[in-house]
Amino acid sequence: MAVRVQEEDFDVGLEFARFTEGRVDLGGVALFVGLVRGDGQTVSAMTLEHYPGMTERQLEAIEAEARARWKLDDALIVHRVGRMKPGDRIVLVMTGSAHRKDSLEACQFLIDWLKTKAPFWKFEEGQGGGKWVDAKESDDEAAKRWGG
Amino acid sequence: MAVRVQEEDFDVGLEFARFTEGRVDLGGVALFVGLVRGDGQTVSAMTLEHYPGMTERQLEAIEAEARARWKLDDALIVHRVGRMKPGDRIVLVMTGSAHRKDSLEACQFLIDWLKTKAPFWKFEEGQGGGKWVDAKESDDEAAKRWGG
Amino acid sequence: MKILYFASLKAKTGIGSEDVTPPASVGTVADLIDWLKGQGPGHADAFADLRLLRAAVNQEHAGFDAAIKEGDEIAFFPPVTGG
Amino acid sequence: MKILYFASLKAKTGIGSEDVTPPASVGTVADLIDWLKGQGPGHADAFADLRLLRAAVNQEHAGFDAAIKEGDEIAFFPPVTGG
Repeated sequence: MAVRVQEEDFDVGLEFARFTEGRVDLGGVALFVGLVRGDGQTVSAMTLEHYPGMTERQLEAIEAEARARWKLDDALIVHRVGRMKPGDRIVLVMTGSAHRKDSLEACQFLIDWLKTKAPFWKFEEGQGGGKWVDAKESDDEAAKRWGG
Repeated sequence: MAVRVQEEDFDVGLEFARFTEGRVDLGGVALFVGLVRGDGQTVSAMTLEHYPGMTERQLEAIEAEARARWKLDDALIVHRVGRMKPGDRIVLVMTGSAHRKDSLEACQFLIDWLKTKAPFWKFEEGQGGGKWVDAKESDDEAAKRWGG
Repeated sequence: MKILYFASLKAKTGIGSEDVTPPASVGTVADLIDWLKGQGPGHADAFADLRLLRAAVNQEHAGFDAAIKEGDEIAFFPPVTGG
Repeated sequence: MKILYFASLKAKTGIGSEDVTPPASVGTVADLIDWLKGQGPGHADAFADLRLLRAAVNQEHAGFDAAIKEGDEIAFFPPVTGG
């Protein structure tokens, strides 16, 4: 179980290899990778700001909640902060369980929760300058599924 | 969109890199990796047999079904056949979409469907010899969620 | 007509595939099963418990009432057990 | 009392953090907001629309009725927008 907030990029293959190395108890590993989306015109870059200290506390609380709800053998959250360009990786959630259902549901829960509860704020740069992005209601709806 | 049935192992990092290379339209990529589970005692190895020809047809049909139900920008299914040991990778499902909900739900749908509909049969070797594994009802239940 | 056997069905019949020419009265998968049962003890064993038998006609899952004809590829196997 | 501002709140106040000593009558987050509003035009702007304001007390999400005391770390920010 691990939580990391970092400016550097992460390597999906390397993280997966470390996560599963030498293990024979995992029947399924679910991963979600969030990427910066953009058509190159409306959004040229974005910057993620966070609340250092609170972010780590929140991520650890979220992970503990997932472990309480599902049978997880391991979980990893890596979240980047700082300036990123379209196509860049932002966040990695990885969950491993004996059974695929637990790993998949916990992965979905973690990313929904991350998007709606963790103290990250997105600043988007485009042709007309930059602006702080407003929260979307659809994200709140996704988290409500889990009673959050 | 691609479907592969192969004896060789696959590299999760390489598949992810190829899947996302040069793209800025993907907001989320969901992956599921199925692994051979075993405690080293009851199951020492397993062999997956399949129905060549029908397998590929089924996988392509399943993938088309996922594309019809969710907004997917890309999908990949890699399924191994042959003899595998505990800890080995068996199957990779990867789905990419502008929005995380589509990628996650489609990934879960594909792996549920794969486990219950695709013509794969598992032969397990253990201390007491080998046997063909019987189908589990819980897998059928998982597929029924999707009306399958 | 080409018959394929997979997994435990292959183990019981002892063969992976065979070319057969059933009588003209065999018009469905169920008819074919009845006829194959009489082809030897391995076949009789393979088709003893139909609850655990599944079939495909020309690489599509098919019920036992599915029509079959000369040239078809018919496969028999247990319920799939995934990866 | 340490006050932190994030995202658009930081842009509006023009500062990321400040140490303040509000009067003893300030006992809740709501009291603190009322008091901070009077600290300058940037602060007035930042706290003009409370529907888009969220707060944390000592790194935990908190309602505006949450009690605060000397030594606490109070953060103000818009609703989170994830990664």
